[in-house]
This record gives sequence, C-alpha cells and structure tokens, in this order.
Amino acid sequence: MALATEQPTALQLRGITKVYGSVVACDAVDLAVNSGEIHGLLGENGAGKSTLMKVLLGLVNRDAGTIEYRGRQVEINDPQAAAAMGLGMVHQHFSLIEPLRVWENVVLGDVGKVDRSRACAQVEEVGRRYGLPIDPLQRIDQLSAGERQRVELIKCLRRDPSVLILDEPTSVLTQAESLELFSVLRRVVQEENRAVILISHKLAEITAATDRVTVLRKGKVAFRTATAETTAQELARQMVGRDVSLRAEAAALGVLPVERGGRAGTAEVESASAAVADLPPALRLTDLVVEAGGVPLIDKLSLTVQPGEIVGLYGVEGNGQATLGEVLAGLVHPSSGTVEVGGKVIDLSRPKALQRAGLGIVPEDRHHSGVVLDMSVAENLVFKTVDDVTSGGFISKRKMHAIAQRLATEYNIITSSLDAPVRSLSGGNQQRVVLARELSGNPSVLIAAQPTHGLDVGAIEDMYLRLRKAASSGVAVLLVSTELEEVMALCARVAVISSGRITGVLSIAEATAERLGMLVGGIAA
Amino acid sequence: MSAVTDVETILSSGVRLTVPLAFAACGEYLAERAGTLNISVEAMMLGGAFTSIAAASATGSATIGLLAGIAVGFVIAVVHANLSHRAEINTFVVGLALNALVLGLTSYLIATSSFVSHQVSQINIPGLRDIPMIGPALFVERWPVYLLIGIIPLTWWLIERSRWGLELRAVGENPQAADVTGIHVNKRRRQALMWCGLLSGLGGAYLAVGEVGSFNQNMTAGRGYIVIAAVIFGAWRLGRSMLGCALFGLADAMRLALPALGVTLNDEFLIAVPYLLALLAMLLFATQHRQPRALAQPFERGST
Amino acid sequence: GGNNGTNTGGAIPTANTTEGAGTLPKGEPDVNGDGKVVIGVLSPGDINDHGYYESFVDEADTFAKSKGWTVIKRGSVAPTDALAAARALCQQKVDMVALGASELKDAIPASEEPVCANTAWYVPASGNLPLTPKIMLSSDIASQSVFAGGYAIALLMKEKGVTKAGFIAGPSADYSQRAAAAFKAGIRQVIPNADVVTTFTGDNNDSAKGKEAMQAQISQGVKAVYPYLGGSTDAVATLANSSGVMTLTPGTDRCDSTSPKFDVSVLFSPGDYFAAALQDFAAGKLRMGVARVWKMGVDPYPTVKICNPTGDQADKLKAFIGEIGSGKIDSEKEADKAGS
Amino acid sequence: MSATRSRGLAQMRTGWLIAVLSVIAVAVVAVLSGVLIAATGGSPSDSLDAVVKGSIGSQSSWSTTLLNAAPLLIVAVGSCICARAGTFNIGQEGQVLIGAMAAAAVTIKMDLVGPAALGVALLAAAVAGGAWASLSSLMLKIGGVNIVVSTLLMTFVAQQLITYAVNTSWFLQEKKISYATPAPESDQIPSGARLRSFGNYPNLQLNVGLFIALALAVLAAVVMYRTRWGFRLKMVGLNPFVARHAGIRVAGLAALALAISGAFSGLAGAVLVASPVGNFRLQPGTSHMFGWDGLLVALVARDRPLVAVPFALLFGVLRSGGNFIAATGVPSFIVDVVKALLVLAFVAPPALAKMMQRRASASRAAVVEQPAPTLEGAAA
Ligand SMILES: Nc1ncnc2c1ncn2[C@@H]1O[C@H](COP(=O)(O)OP(=O)(O)OP(=O)(O)O)[C@@H](O)[C@H]1O
Ligand SMILES: Nc1ncnc2c1ncn2[C@@H]1O[C@H](COP(=O)(O)OP(=O)(O)OP(=O)(O)O)[C@@H](O)[C@H]1O
Ligand SMILES: [Mg+2]
Ligand SMILES: [Mg+2]
Repeated sequence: MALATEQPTALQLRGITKVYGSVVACDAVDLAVNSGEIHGLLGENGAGKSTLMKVLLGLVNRDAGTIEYRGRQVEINDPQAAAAMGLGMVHQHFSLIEPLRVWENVVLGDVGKVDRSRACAQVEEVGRRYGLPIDPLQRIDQLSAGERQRVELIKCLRRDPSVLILDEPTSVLTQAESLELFSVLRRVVQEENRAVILISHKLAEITAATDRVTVLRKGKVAFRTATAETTAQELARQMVGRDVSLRAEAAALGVLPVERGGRAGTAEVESASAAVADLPPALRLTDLVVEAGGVPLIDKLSLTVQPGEIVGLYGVEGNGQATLGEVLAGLVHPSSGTVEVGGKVIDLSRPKALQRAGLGIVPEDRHHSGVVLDMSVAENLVFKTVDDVTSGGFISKRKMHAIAQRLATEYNIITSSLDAPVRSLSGGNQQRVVLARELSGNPSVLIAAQPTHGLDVGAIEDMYLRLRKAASSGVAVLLVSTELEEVMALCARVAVISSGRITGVLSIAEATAERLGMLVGGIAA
Repeated sequence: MSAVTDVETILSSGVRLTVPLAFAACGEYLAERAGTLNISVEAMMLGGAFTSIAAASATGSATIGLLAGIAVGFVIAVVHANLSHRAEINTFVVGLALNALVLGLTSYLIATSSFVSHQVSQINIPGLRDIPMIGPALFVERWPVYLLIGIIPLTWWLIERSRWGLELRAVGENPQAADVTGIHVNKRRRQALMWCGLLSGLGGAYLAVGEVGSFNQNMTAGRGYIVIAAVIFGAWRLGRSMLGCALFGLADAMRLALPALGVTLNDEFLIAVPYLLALLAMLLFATQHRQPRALAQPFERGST
Repeated sequence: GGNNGTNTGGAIPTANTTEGAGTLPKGEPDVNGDGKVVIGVLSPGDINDHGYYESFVDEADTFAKSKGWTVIKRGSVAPTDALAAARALCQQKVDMVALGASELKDAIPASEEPVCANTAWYVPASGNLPLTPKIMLSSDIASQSVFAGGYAIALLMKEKGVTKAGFIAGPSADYSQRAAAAFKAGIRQVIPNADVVTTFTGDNNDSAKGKEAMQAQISQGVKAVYPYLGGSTDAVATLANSSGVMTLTPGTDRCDSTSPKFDVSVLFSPGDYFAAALQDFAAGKLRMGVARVWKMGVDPYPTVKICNPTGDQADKLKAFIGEIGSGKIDSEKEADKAGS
Repeated sequence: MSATRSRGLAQMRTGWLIAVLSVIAVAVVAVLSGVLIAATGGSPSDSLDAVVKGSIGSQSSWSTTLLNAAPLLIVAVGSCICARAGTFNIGQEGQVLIGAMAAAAVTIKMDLVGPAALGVALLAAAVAGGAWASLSSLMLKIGGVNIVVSTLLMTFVAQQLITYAVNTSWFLQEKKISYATPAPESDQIPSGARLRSFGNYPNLQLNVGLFIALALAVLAAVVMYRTRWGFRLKMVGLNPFVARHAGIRVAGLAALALAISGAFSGLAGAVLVASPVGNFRLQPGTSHMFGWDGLLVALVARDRPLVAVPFALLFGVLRSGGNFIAATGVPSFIVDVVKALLVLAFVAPPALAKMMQRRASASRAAVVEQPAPTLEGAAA
C-alpha cells in the first residue's frame, strides 16, 4: 500500500532479543510501524509476538536490541514510561479490575491527582468520539465482554496514544462487535494518524483490517509485506513455514469465504456419519435446565450425538456453552432434564458418573482446567486413568511411564522428558496432552470445547485430524465452537445455541451462513 | 454512684482500650486492601511499645519515645515487606517468624536492661470535657489520642480518593491486571505494609508511653490479633473496622468495669468474644463482605 | 505468670519445725561434693517484675554472694518446661534446685531421678502438693497474710472514714478468688459493712487492662486497692497513687518505694522464706522430706506492715497478728464466710 | 565490586547458590545472636556451649531434645499434608490444645486402664483436633471465610476454652486436696494411660511419642508421594479446577486434608499430655508454642514430611538447649530470638537465589546494552 510507506516511522524496533532460559522467544527482531497504518502481527503460538510487545511496553527486560520512537532511541523500563511516551496496549487478559468502576479503571496507570468528574467526562467524551458508549460509573463486574473491551479501548484512547497495540482483541467479541472495533481502528489511523499494531490468529481479520503485516516464526521475522500484496494462503504458509493444504484447515483460518463453507464438510465425514445414523445415540441430552439465581443459563436443551458423528454446537460465546461444559464435566447439576450416554440415563449426583459412562472432555480453558502446569507430562497424561496404574492404592511409576510413553509417541507430543512439567511445553503440545489423555480412556463420547482456541495452524491441522480419526473409530464427538468455519469444516450436523436454547439443528448440507446467523441471533430458521 | 458516672467510666475506659487497636487497625486495613493479610501487626505493636519506653527512658522525652516506637514499627514492616513482597517469601512464614522474633527480643532486652517510666501528657479540652457521658471519654485524653481524628480520615482519603489508594485497591483486587496497567504491584504492597508498620508502631507506642507509662514483657498480649479480627469484623470497610475496634475496646471496658458495678460474667467467654464476633460477622454477612479478591495471594510476575 | 505460688492456700500442718524429721543431704551445702556451691533457681514469672518473682531471685543472689556461691537463675519458665528445666539444672551440677512457685510443681519428680540424686530441693507452697522425701516444702497459709492485709488497710480506711476497697487480680482462678475472699474478710473485721469490689483482668501482665480495672474501681468510689498482680502491679499502683487511693503491696516490703508509693506492705515474700532456708542450708541443717510452714504471728514472716502508722494502728495490727498466730482468729474460716 | 561478586554468585547452579546462601544466612544469624549476647553482657561462646551441652551433649540432653522433637514433628507432618492440598492451616496451636484437652478428659474422666485408655486418648485427641480444624472448613463453606483467618482466630478461642476447662471444677480442674486451693490445671493422667518410655532419664530415654512421630512422617511421605490419594492431593493443591474436571471432589479432599492436619495437631496434643514433656496434665500452657513451632518446621521443610524430621530435631535442640543457657546468665529468651532468625535464614535463601538470578539476567541485559551507544558515538 503506497500510503503506508509514505508515512513517517512511528516506532522502530531493531535486533530485539529475549531469551527465557533455553528458549529464544525473540531473536533479533526488527519491526517498523508507521503512523497512519494498522500493522498486523502474525505468528504461531510461541512465535514471540506477546514477548515482543511486552518488551516494547517495558513489562519484560530485553537481552539486546534498541527501540526508536519517532527516530529517537528510547529506554522503556515500565508501562508508565511506555504510556507517557504514547504507547497504549489493549491486553487480552487481566487488565480490568472488576470491583472498581469504569472511570477508576480508566485512570489507573495515570499519575497525579485523581479527579473523578474529569475522568467521567473524559470517558463519555472518548466514548462519543469513537462510538463506544459506556456509563463511567458502572462497576466492571456488571459489564458484558463487549462492554469490557470498550472500556479497554477507551482507557487506551483517552491517553491519546500515538501507537495503539491490540493483542487478539476479537477473541471474546461477536462478529458485529468485531466489525465495530475495526471501524473504530480505521478511524483512529485515518483521521487521527495514529499507528495500530493488531495481533491476531485470524487470517481473515488480518487481511481485512490491516495495511501491512509482519509474520513472526520461531522468534524471527519470517515475512513482511503490504497486506494488499499478499493472500491469506501466503500468510498461512509463511506463518508455519510450509503449505497449508487441507481445505478444512484453511477454512478454519478464515481463508475460505463463509458462503462456501456449507459444502466444506469432507466426503469422509459425511460417509462416516451416514454409516452410523441408525444406531442409538451415544449422547442424548433431554430438556436440560440449569438456573443461576432464577436466570436460566441452559433452557430445555435437547441434543443427540450418534456414534462416529461430529456434531457442532455453534454459537456466540456466553450463550450457555460454558455451563453445558460444566454439566457434562459433572461440575454443575441441572435442575431438570437427563443426560444419557449409550442409552443409559446417568445419575448426575454420583461423582465421576459421566466419566465412568465413557465421556471424555477437552475443556475450553486449557491452563485453567485442562492441565496441571506444575505436574509432569506423564502425570498429566494419566491422571484421569490413574486407576489403571494403581494397585492397592499405590501408583506404579513404571506403569505410568509406559502408558505416558505410548501416548506421547502416538500423539506426537514433543517434550524434553516425560518428567518435565507441562508448563515447559508449547500450547499445541499441551493441548495434545489433554486430547491424548481424554481419548486414552476410550470414551464413547468426546466433548471438545474450543479445542483449537489459541493454537497455531500446524496444531489446528493436527487437532482436526485427530478429532476425525476419533470419530471414524466410533467416538461421538460434540464440538463446541464459536468459529463458523471450524464447525462447517468438521461437522456433519450443527446445533445452534442461543441464550441457553438450541434454536435449530441443521445438517451441514442445509447450513448456510444466513440460516446459521439467524439461529445464532435466536430466530428459528 | 449515678448511672451517668458509670457510663462515663465505661466509655472513657473503652476509648482508651480502643485507641491502640484503632491506630493499628487503620494500618492493617491499608495492608489488607493491598492484598496482604498481615499477621506481624502484633510484632509491630510490641516492638513499638518496647522501643517507645526504651527511647523515652534514654532521652527523657515521651514524645521522642512515641516517635521511636513508630520508627520501629516501620522497620519491622520494611523487613516484612522486603522479605514477602520482594524476595517473595510466604507472608505468613515471615509474619510468624517476626512475631516470635520480636516477642523473644523484647523479652530478652527487658531482662537485660532497665527502663524508667514515661508518659505523654494529657490534654483536656475545656468546655467539651464537661459534656455529660461522652465528655470525659472523648475530651480528656493523652494527646496522641487526638491523632486518630486525623489518621482515620487520612486513611479513608488515601484509600478512597488518592491515586495511591486507587492503585492499592487495584493491587489488592487483581494484581495481574494492575501489573499490566503499569502499577508496581509489590512496591504498592510494600508501601501499604509500611504504613501498617507506622500505624501499628504508633498503636504499640501509644499503649506503652501513652496509656501505661511503662513496658512489661509481652505487653500487647495479643492485641495484634484483635486488630486483625476487627478488620475482618469490619468486612474491609474502614468505618466498620473502627466500629469493631470500639466494640472490642468497649467490651473489655465493660468486662473490667462490670465487677465494680456488681456484675460478673464468664471471663473466658468474654475474652474470646472478639474472635467469635469476627467469625460470626463473616458467616452472617457472607454476601456483603468486600474481601479483597487477592487477599493473601502473593504476586509474582509472569506467574499466570 | 502470676503469684499463685505461695498463695495456693495450704493444708494446715501439724508441726512447724524441721528439727529431727526428714533426711539431711550429705555434705550440705556442697551436696554434690564438687567443691562448689551452686544454687539453681527456676521462676515461673518474669524475674524483673519489681515484685514477687524478683524478690525471690534477689534474695538468693544476695545471700549466695555473701557466701561466695553461684546462682543460676531462669525466669518465665513455662509449667510445661518445668521438668526439663529442673533436669537441666541438675545436669549443670547444682547443689540445690529452688522452685519459685508451686506452678512449677511438675519439676518435682526430677528430685527422685538419678540425675538429681545429689541435690537439695526447695519448693515453696504446699498448695495441692504432696510432700515427697527428696524435697523441702516451705509454705504459708495464703489467706493469713491477705486477711491481715485487709485488716491493716481497713484501719487506715476507718481513719479516713471510707468504706469501699478494691481487689484487682489477673486470671480469675481459685487462688485469686480465695485471696479476694480473705481480703474482704480482713477488712470486715474492722469495718463490718465495708464494700469490696473484685476485678479480674485476665492477664497479670496486661498493664493497660489493669489500669482500666483500677480506673473503673476509682470511679466507683474505691479508696483502697490491693493489686494482686504480676508485671502490671506498678502501673496499677501508680494510677492509684495519682487518685489518692491507698495501696497494698503484693508480697514484698515496698514501704520505702516512692514511685509508686504503698500504704501497707503485705509480706509473704518468697524471698524471705527462701533466705531462711538458705541460712539452714549454709549451716548444713536443711532437711529434705519435711514441710516448713510459716505462720503469721509465730514466725517473722508472713507479716503485714503499715508504712506510716498513726495512733494505735500499729499496736492494733500487732495484736491482730498475734491473735492469728495463737489461733484465736482463723483466716480460713473467715475467708470461707466472706467468699460464700 | 560487590555487584561483580553478587553476579558471580548468581551464575552458580541454583542448588549450590541456595546452599551457599543458607550457609551465609546461618552465619549471619550466629553473628547477630553473638553480638546481641555480647552487647548485653553475656558470653556468646558460653551460651553456645550451654546450648550444645543441653541438647546433644549427653544422653540425658538427647532425651529432652527428642521428647520435644516428637510433638513438633507430628504437627509439622500434618501441616505438610494440608499444604500439599493447597490449604494453609495456621491454627495448629489451638488444635494442639483441643487435642490435649480431649486426651486429658478421656483419660481422667473415663475409667479406662492400660493400653485401652491410651488408645482411646490418642484417638479422641485426633478426632477432637480434626473436628476443631473442620469448623474452619465449615465456615469456608457457609460464609466463604478464609481458612487462614478462621484457623488463626479459632486458636484464640481454643485457648479460652482450655482456660475455662482447667478453671472449672466439674470439668478438668485438678481435685482439691484437703484445704488447698486447686490450681488452674488438670490432674495428672493415670499412669496406665501414659506413653511408655524406653530407657530412663538420665540415660537415653526414648518415648513412644517419638516413634509415633517418625512413623507418621514416613507414612505421610509414602502416602503423599506414592499413592493415588497422594496424587489426587497434589492435583488439588496445584490446580483445583483440573482436579474437579478429573472427577475429584476438591472441596471434600481439601477439607479432609485440613481435618488430617488438625487431627495430627490434636494427636501432638495427646502426646504432650501423655509424655513427660507435657507433665502428664492439661495446663493452659500445654501447647507451649508446639503448634506454632510445628507449623514453622513444616514451612522450613517446604512441606516435605521427611525433611521435617531434621528440622523438628533442630527445633528440639533449641528448646532443650534453652534450658541450659540460663546458667550462663543470659536470659533464655535468646533462644526464641535465634529460633525466629533461623526460620528466616532457612526460608530466605531459595527466594533470594531466585531474586538474584532474576537480577543477574536483568543486569546482564544492561551490560549488553551499555556499550551500544559508545560504539555509535565512536562511529559518529
Ligand atoms: N515468562 C516466560 N518464561 C519462560 N518462557 C516464556 C515466558 N514467556 C514466554 N515464554 C516463551 O517464549 C516463547 C514466545 O512466547 P510468546 O508468549 O511471546 O508467544 P506468542 O507469539 O505471543 O504466542 P501466543 O500466540 O500463544 O500468544 C514461547 O516459547 C514461550 O514458551
Ligand atoms: N507511601 C505513600 N503514601 C501515600 N502516597 C504515596 C505513597 N507512595 C507513593 N504515593 C503517591 O503515589 C503516587 C506515585 O508514587 P511513587 O512516586 O512511589 O510511585 P512511582 O515511583 O511513580 O511508581 P513506580 O515507579 O513503581 O511506577 C504519588 O502521587 C505519590 O504521592
Ligand atoms: Mg501471545
Ligand atoms: Mg557442688
């Protein structure tokens, strides 16, 4: 894009290097960001994107390299220095303090006197300017995810940053909210001549919203270009360092237009599901109701999954998926309704009843509920089947290692040692640990909640392969996902959830983006 | 005796028993809002009490004693803060060790040296002191008592209105978020703890050089723990915490005055009352408490 | 802490002499025959309390110095530690183990152990303590001194025309309740309608609470107080002084003290009893397996002293003490009456 | 100069660095204590001599040391188990008292004789201590009361309960002999209900309590490191959410761990009243810091039951050595000072090592960056 190159360089990073122990997170990274452009930063998990930004914000001490801001070399030792210089960042996690009010969060990190009325006025003013309305006196814990994102943006924009950094800002947003965000960003660069760094995994977003892209791979800059001069496929290839061939995976990355997604389901999957259609369902949920404080989180939810079938549960985050996940993990008891596995009604009041009946779960938040970061790879691989390595109450280290070794080989888990803590593995390998463990119990039903969330292309590809393989071996897979393309690529049928209800179940052949969109919006189609 | 005098007696005694608790509770409140459940407040008070008498004895000035007591509370806090919010050693380990250390050290020093009694002077506020019931309680006191008039609003202002206090609350609620916002989490926690040290030192010093005029072994006799109970009783609100101190102080005053009025109650039960009340308050008003979410959770960069 | 030691009441003994009975440790005073005389003293309370416990230790110190002996002293020994502490003394080759109070009675079994084979044992108070062959028990009848103390202060109260007195103790336990009853009984010997207020602070060393108890009594019109306390005695007495309330000392003669001042000294000083035992010990006459009971009006201690007597006060007190000594007045019975 | 040296240190292997720092820290404690003793007119060398003589200098000293170490170890092992489940119990002092009270009540009030009495007493103490600790779990469940807070506050409640018990004649106060005034303590427990000792003071006296403590330490280590239950405990401690997903009843297991810790403390209380170190009776001071110190032992041992053994011994050494130090004219409070300083000296080095290594990597970066401008300047 011609415009971008004419603009002055706002920020220039040269030779930034950061080493964590033996991991070179950033290896002599050069990055130039111009005013008036949205600069996409792309890379697999662990490519070093977040580390680079943390160095830039003074949250991490770099080992080498220089930072130039408007042509002048600068030292940034803490986020306040960064802020004072005009760098603002919207973090994906942990950046709002819930019991505090909007205005208090917004002024946090400033210096000087605290002036409430001025802060409130500013919040309203910034909100008006960018179309981000919010009540400054609300407490954060009363806000929705989208509103919180608004507060984050206001907090940054209020400080009039010349460089605005957003780390995966859309992962909690609805499609409409994402579009709204991008239009704000566009205004910010075009009308106010700021620079924006947008970190994302979604190729579609990067291609649609950015002016230039830098791709990081294993801590090094692999590729940089003007967005207009590249394609999503090319970016994906640069990111992983090889061709991404499977159509399904390309679809998941947002490379394929949604309209064509309806026919993206592979013949393999369709035939598999056809073969098992007349068997009794492996999982049947009937009229499940979960309430919290009188508000139904799940409302008369019914759903079946046949053996060997992958059923997608599609919907915008926060419509009851998490609650359903908790019900199926045995953590929450429905106030009415039944869960049947293999034709038998499960007594949910008995602990581990679901697990015994043959239900495996890949939970949504890996670190939170998938792995124990400080336990070893071997321990994480066996903890669900720990009974198999136990005799007389004692755990056999030998048996544990044998099982773990088999799984690690089978699932291609890359680790320095089976005794290394899971913390030391990359995200994709951690997810493989979870999947291996869940499938090692030979479940008849597998619930996979956002199984590719935060994974890079290579890992996603691998995950899809394994889910398919599981299905073809007769496991009933319920794929909970917020990514339309993912659902379309993998599933034979899609159930749409909205406000805790199933608003419709479509076979993949009938599913079009329009129909699904209406169902997601809660309108039966 | 008239009922008025009885009330006056109990009230003024209650005030005197409350004041050392209130000073320290302001400090403990600050520390807890920043996320530190500080159990070394007992050490800070006892250290402050001992030093105030030692320094007053050496210099002949009770006021210097008071200042020295504050300083020692501060020093203990600096040690605690650096060990637990810089070197990241479990705060309870540090707290327990400091409590044992200060009790041992003051007992040791009092056994190897001798000190002269000293007491700060009393201020009577003419006119006001003649108000029946509350007059003698509130307007005939040793001068440091009147510091509370400044310290309680100051504590409130620091927490609720100052930037420092806003950051302190942020650090106590969500240290990870505070960190990325550019707040030096452990620095703020250290600072809050240091305030706690200053105020607890003052509480202890007031007890020795203000209230009693001398020091004896283990003089604070567990007041630090009562202070913790008061802050919990107060559900992490300053006003209610102060109310807790007053309640515990008054309960003690009643316990000590009632026999003189011809009533006897079970001593053991009455001594246990503050702890029971704190626990009961947590149980009964479970939904209302505003416990800082990161209370007693250490912060380490990059741990999440 | 607390001075429940010698005040634990006492079984009224049949004899008050040590002559003839018991056994005499070999080689006394160098019982262990190592050529040195070492006295080991254990005190349950603070040995710097300017009072009860300090007097015990000081007495031993002074006497030992005059004889060229060594004293090992240890204060604030927890009752739980008593046995270990006594054994430690024996291992350190002391010739005599002296306990500061009967709170440490659990140390006594050590006297039968081989490690303590060559030591003499001095144990004050006979309260709930059985006499064993290897120890010398020294006791008084706790109620006598407090009873006479009450009598003495009542003489002063009568002179001033006041009728209300106070008694402040630490923990509310049987021994302190008993003392309160005896004190009341003593006062009522002079002023039959006297009012005696008793407060327990819960802690002998919590000076602030002691003072508040005193303050409450003062505002209730108390004009004489017995601070039956440990570490907080002085704080209470100082406040009493400043309000013109008369005070008694707990255990030692502090009539010479100016800050705080005392009006009556109640002397049941463990140091005085101990000094007498040390005298015997030095002379090689201290026998084990006997109880020495110090009786008011018979022995020099316990006794009560009015610091500045006027008129016939001193004579009246002397006569009263005499009557206690002769058994004409029984402090125990009077205390029983007052207590119920 | 010193910066270079500290950087040099920081480059050592972590294990060595911790070892070196520990040695330095203990040396600092020794110097500090020595200075304190000397400054107050005592003799540091005599004091050290006395501590050694009183703790390990003879068979009898060893007896006292081991008698003290046993309850400390029991409390510590319980604390380790609890901490493993991620629950921080700080109310051991109170739980020890409650256990001691239960043991005293059972043996004194019930007409049991012989081993039965002892068995029932130990059991009762464990149950009582566990139940007392479980009140905190209950408060957590009902009112979300922080475990640290509730266990701490319950300690003071327990102290008053014990005081009440030993001051109340129908409860546990000692029986009155003729005219005497009973003291605020219980009678001694019957000799049949006491823990046996092998050997007699002043020869080496080994009380059964010690064997119980050692057996529990080994048992706890085996259970924690080798069994499925221990595995689950560790999971609950490290990530309760994953544990819940894996079907473990997290709250139940954590509560059980706390109850076990309370039961161990209670048992330690029973060992106190049933062994010579506690005078065979209940007194308000029976716990005598055994709870607090036992917790410190666990903390210094970083929650590993077998590592707690030497540290319990060390604390026992300080306790028994303290009895001898008075002979040198130095108040025995010095031992409390040393004990507290030693705790800090043992917990600080790992943290300091981590800090130093962090600093060193930061300053390495600074060193790397430093020359850059100079070079540019030279070029320009
Ligand atoms: N605090 C840390 N300690 C050790 N290693 C770290 C730390 N933070 C990051 N790393 C490692 O540095 C590398 C780069 O991580 P970084 O978080 O920058 O990746 P990223 O590109 O942001 O990945 P993602 O897409 O998952 O956010 C990874 O291998 C990671 O494991
Ligand atoms: N102990 C304190 N009590 C009250 N206010 C304080 C205290 N410490 C700092 N403040 C106030 O907080 C604000 C920032 O404090 P300070 O200068 O310590 O932080 P800083 O050095 O800028 O922080 P950092 O460098 O860690 O980000 C100032 O307004 C200061 O007055
Ligand atoms: Mg990242
Ligand atoms: Mg000799």
